[in-house]
Amino acid sequence: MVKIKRENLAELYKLISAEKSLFVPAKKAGQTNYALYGADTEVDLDTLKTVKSAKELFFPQSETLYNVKTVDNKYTVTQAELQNEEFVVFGIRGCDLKGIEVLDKVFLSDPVDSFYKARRENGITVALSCNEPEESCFCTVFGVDPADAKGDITATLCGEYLYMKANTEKGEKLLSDCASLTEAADESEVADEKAKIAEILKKLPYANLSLEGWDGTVTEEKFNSPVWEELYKPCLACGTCTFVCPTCQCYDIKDYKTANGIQKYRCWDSCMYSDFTMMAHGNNRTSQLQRFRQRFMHKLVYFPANNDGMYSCVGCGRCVDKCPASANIIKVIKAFSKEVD
Amino acid sequence: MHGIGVFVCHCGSNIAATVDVEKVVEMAKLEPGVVHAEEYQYMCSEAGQEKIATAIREKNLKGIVVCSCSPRMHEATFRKCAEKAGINPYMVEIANIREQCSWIHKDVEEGTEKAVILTRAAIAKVNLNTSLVPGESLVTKRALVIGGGIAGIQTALDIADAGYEVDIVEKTPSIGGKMSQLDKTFPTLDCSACILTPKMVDAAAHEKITLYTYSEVEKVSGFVGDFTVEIRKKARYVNMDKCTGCGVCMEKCPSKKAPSEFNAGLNNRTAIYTPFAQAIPNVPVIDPNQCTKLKTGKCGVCEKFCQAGAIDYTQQDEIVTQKYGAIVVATGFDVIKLDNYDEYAYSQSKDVITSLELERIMNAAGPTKGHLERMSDGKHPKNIVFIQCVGSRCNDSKGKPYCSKICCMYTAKHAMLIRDKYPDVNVTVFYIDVRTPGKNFDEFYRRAVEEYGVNYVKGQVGKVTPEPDGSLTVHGVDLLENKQLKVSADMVVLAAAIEPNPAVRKIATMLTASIDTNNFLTEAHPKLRPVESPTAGVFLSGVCQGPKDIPETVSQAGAAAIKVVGLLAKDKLLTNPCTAKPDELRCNGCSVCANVCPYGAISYEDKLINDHGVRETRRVAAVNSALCQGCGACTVACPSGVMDLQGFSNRQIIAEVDAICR
Amino acid sequence: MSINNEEFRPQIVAFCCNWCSYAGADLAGSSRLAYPADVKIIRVPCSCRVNPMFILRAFEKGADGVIICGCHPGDCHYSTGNYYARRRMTLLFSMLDYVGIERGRTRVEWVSAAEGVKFSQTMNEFVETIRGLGKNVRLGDLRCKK
Amino acid sequence: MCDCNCHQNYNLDTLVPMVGIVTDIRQETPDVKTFRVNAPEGGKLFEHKPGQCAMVSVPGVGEAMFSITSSPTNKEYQEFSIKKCGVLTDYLHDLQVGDEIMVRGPYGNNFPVDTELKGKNLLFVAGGIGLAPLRSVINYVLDNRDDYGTVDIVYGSRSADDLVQLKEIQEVWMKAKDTNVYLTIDRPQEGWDGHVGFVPSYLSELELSTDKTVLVCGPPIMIKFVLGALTEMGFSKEQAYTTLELRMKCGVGKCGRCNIGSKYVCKDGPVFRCDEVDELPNEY
Amino acid sequence: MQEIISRLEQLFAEGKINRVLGWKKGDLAYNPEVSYFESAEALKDFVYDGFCGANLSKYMIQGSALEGVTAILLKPCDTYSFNQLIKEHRVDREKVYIIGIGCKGKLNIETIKAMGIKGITGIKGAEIDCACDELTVETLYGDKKVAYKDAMLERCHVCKGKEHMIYDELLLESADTLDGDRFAGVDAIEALSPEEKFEFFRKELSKCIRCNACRNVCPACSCRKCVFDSNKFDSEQKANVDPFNESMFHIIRAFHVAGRCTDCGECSRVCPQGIPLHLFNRKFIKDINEYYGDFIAGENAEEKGPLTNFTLDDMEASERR
Repeated sequence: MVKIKRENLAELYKLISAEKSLFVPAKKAGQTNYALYGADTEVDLDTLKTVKSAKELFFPQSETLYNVKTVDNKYTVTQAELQNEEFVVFGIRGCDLKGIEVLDKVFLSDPVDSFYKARRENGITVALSCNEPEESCFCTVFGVDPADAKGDITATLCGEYLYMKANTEKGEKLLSDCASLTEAADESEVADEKAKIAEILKKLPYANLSLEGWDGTVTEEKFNSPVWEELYKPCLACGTCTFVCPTCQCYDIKDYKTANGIQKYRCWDSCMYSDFTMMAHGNNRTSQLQRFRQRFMHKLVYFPANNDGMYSCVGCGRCVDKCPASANIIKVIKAFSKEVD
Repeated sequence: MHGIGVFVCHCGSNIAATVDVEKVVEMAKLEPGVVHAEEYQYMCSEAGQEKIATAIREKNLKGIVVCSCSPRMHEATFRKCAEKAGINPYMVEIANIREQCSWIHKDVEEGTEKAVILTRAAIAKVNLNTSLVPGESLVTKRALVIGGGIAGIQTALDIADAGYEVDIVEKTPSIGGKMSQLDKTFPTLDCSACILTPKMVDAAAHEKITLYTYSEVEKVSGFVGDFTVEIRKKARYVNMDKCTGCGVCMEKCPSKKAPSEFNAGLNNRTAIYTPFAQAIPNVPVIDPNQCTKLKTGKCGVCEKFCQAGAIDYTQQDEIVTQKYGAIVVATGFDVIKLDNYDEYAYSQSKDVITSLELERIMNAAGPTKGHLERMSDGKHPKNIVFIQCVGSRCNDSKGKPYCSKICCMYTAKHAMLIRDKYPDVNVTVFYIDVRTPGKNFDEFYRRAVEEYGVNYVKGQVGKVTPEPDGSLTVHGVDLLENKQLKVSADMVVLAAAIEPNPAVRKIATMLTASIDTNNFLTEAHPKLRPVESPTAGVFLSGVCQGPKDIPETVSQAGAAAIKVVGLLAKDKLLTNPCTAKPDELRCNGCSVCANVCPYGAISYEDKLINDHGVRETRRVAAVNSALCQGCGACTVACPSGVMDLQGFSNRQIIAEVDAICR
Repeated sequence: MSINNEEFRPQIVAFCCNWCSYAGADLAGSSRLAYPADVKIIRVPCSCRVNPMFILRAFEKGADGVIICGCHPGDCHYSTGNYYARRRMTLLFSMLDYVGIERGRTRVEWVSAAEGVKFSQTMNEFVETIRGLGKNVRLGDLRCKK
Repeated sequence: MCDCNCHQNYNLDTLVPMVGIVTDIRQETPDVKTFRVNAPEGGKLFEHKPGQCAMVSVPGVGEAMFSITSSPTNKEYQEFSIKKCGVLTDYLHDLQVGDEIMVRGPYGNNFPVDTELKGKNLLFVAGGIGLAPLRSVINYVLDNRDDYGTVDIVYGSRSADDLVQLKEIQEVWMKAKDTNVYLTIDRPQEGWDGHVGFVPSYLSELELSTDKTVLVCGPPIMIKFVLGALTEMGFSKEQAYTTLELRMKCGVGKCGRCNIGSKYVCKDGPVFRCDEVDELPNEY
Repeated sequence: MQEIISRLEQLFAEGKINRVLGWKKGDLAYNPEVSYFESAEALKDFVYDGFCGANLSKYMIQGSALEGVTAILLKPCDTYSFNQLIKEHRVDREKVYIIGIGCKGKLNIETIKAMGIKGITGIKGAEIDCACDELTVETLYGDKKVAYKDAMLERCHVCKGKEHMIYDELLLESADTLDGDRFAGVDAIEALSPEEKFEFFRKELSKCIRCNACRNVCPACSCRKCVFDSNKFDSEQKANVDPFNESMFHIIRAFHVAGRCTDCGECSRVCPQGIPLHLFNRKFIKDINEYYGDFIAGENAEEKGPLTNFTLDDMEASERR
């Protein structure tokens, strides 16, 4: 374990960004999102949750898949280049890290998504502990320890220092590259901070949220429940929850007409959108109730069914913060536990 | 769409001189969907059209692009050609590579590049064309002629003689127009009234003609074959059925201060009046601005004297609504206001007059009973100066840029008549050019100069100054002698420019007929469709379209009439299929489209909609395609793009934009 | 810079109403009144057919200037179309100014069927303005040039 | 995990298509055409199994999933029977021989021709364009005739003009060993002397023995009634296979569109045993 | 609040209404959700406090399809939207019973959080019956005091007034909250150079994630299918792939609601990235007022909107400021 003075972090960013692309939580026009580090980046480690999760660094909101040139009615297809250089994601929180685990299940399962895989292989994550968890956080429910997030490097802010510990070879390598700026430290130096965080976690309003009754085997019971009828009503059918969610991975593949042909790109899509499943001859989810249900059933039932019980929710609480209609996964889980009572 | 044919026209050298047509063909072939491209000398020729038809049949083309002149020129030609060859006529697009390319660019490379892009845009559009089928609409077998001058009368007579009902709307109390004010006509010098009045009588007597005098068109709606027009019959205050036309009322009327319109304001008329003795109908009107009874409630002299009891002070304007299949505009002209021509002292001296005023002075029914007199003192003038092109052929904003066309000839006529009747009078004419293209025109002018000794001076007049002795000094130049001239005159006659009757603006707006910068109505094609307005069902007759003399007016009137007759002879018309069409599946029923529709073509209905398996009754827009004229206002008002315009669809225009900006 | 500007060939889209301005453009053509080939005309039935989407699309795809031509107010073939167009374009263009698009890149001009001269003059002027402004970099989609 | 072989002969991502050449077009019915597709260098674009699908696209027009109608035993080309019903299919119908399209796949699972179906008596039930996926299996079975028991094919459509692959049915299938073909059309039609009536009722009339494994494909409403008829006849749900069709985009079970319950139709389907279908939430 | 509940219970009892469209208590101090209350009993979860900012008007599009009469609670500013929806035939006036409720300014949790307040476990002072002008925010990290005014939504600082434009009955008093200039933000941008304007909007719009919350919450954006979801203009787009998409979406969205937007401020309220979207709508409102005379969308349900209207002597585009 090494440490670096907080005031020297700028030096660290410079050092890393000189070699690799460095993504940091950056404040722009009042909001914090991940951004490529540059000279005028306002790094923001205080904001707990970036608006968009770190998902976008591995599965960008839009990315080109391939280009087709059309000349004289003949096509030439060129696949977009895969990520082939290492990059660093600095300040990723435990929940987002868990989100990436969820995405791995999707994109790294057969057939492997090479675009995602290339990013995963080249991405180095520096995970940052959450010193001040917020009321909407419930990551502990999904087994995340926000005080000790296992990225390639685990970082903890404590007092005047940022402590870093490598968990992987990639992490080791990065730390050794930065050795000129760091000094040795002992694990015990962060113990108090971790204990403090653990105490706060216990006090969070959602700390005791129970997932009892949710697993891959309850499709029929949950699917047919009348509870949805009530729950979906406020939903505006926007995609906020989906787009801020670290695990939502639905996408659309679209054409863009360029001067010489077509650029095929994929972009995030939302199962909350009314045209998500629309096709020429019908739509298998015609009501918002169905679409709302699909999102939560997928996260809490279908996904665990296919992935050894792993939920497709990490308890980051972004939907709690951001849903314009205040409908969120907590309300869904609670509504069902109420029904059980 | 797959299966597009491209046909590039050389238009002789009109296109081929600045556009490398072979290159255009070659580039077109590379475009997606294009399976055939060729070029030819004249695509619009029989042989060119045959090439198109052959390719359509042999290559099984679904749509074609013709790269040629403006679609305003030959779109219809190529549509017909396509239809004959078996594809829908609306699967044709024109790339305008002549008017908008070869004719304005000199550089071949530049011209070719642009032609290629324009072709590409047309291909992109035709890609999204769909077959359209015109609807049918019935034709109301009745025509409206707006304006009761010689143009209107002749048009009405010709239409009526062909057996169709015609209404003439004339805003003054009598038909007859400007021609009725004229004394003699050139170049034959026959009496204007003698040849006009029989036509006026014929019109009044014709069983197929209805006259609405002292009336104005208030509102026009509908479209070719089915116009609905509201006509305001202004209150005459004289019952037309009762009036015998005896004229006692006019003799007795104590209010005699209104300037006589007929006599060009040279003398006065009574408040109750007919414009002139031969007026048709011979029923007077009461001028409400002059009548003491109507203004103050006192007087009532005319009512007292009217034996027939025809006077009715309570009469109100009346709105008549009538349906027409065709409308002819024959609103004629006015002499321009001379406010801008102070240098000629028109407003300062009563002896500076316009030619139309001279016309009244020379006329036996005029203010001077036909005697040539100065309006200031009634003296017989010895020296008369005519000044030509007052306000015509003017480059500045004072006057009109065009030639008024009739002035040279009527001035020659006036000069000749004066010299003939009063050989003691010296006549001098200042002119820029003397324009005499017309049958017997030049001979006429030469007689004026050679036989009648009219003094023609080529040159302009800078100023006319009234002298204390009542005479006028004309300061001019003689360009041939290259010297300044000062001519003393007793009377100066200005050949003032003519302009379209100011009322035409309002009428054109109502008819949605277009107007040029000088307020002359625009013809559908300056050469090939000179009597039709671009608005279907609206025709042009007389000076409202451009300056012309009486014989030209009469022949144009006949031409307009035959166009009307040709239209009215049809029982049904095909309507423009490029109309708005809503996508019911996505319509919100918000009414925003109906709010902007100028034709009231959009209505709403509650309809059972099957939206991808969900059935519900929704309020959706419906377009009456017979009423829709295809302007597209609704398509932009509709935020969700549900309303689209067939033939100019959103995606078609977007495709054109894409192709151009590629 | 000036050399660059001379080489710069702007892309200009002109939407012309069928009844007045398109005819005006034809008249400019038949009168051989030249204007730069950078101007490409799209025929629409009426200026009120021009959807803001079309204008933004043109900019998206790389147009440097967009001009809308219609009948003079009062002369619309459909009587009221250009009045609606006038309001729409005034507001849209005002919004484009507001988000920082150079004001000169958009224009509305009323050109009658008889105004071939005006058409050609307008286009010459407009192209000149756009050449002065240079390439449109603020409102284009970078993907288009690929 | 998916046992498909997407792009095994191809080193790009599974989402990136290959260019295919249309080498033959047959007009089957007024609105169905069968397209033969080859790789530009000749031969097949990829190997597939009966029942699998592929994404066919035209750049800038659209992309959609179609079942591969030719049998894997055909070593020269692949075929797609495509009904005209939208922008993409309209465009495809305008294509001419020699034109290019783009194809990616194959995707999804397949009828278990080498496992469960082996040695069984087979009953194929198809309606309209629904014959397309079954044709692949039928020809596979006929080409490996000895591996399977009897073959019965019940095929119906709206009218005689809407029967696809009629030539092959008459010239190959009807003449094949131990194979019975039953054709029917919905309404009587001049010149048609065969059976008239809907497929489910015809099926009931045929009184076939229940020792068969059934493969059903057609419009959802037909499938529903066929399954009803089969149950009445004494078949169990486990004996029947069908294919589901939903909006698919990626084809690899990731984009989320065709997700029903814990299944992704594009990856875990399109072939399902009918009892599996029953277990899915009612959203297909 | 009890006053509202009692009245609603009464309406249920009288059989005048079949359900209530209102707000239900959230599970945190600040997240009440929109809810239909189908019976008087269900009203036990009803809440109306400073965080009930949501404009319920748009929910009545769906509500109009339900059986019977729905009582809807509308704040003064919401009634403009409702009128506009009536004008556009999107809601059925017959099926709704409008209770105009008073408002003393609505709170924005994002504003509170932006003050650096984290871990909020409770908020006191947001109740509608509370006359206090200060909020007590209880957090995991200690209590914080915030002036009520400082926590208000932007739109409340430029409040349109206490009058309801349409209602069947009124309940509760409203407070004056207007203390800002509605067009100050627009003026400030207009004063910038084109480069600065561009920079400003680039920065703000680059945050947009195209979640469509602004569109879906907007009572004027009631299209069945938005142009950005349809192929009508070949403009279907789901993500801001290019900076152009961001501008395009927001310009067109604002244009489509120009003359119809009541400036209810919901777009800015719901934006997860805090983009001041009202600046687009207000620009159009300001221009419309300036160029075509003052117009307030939703003031009544009859007047023609400025973009479906004209005068013969409207100014030319070239005369714009």
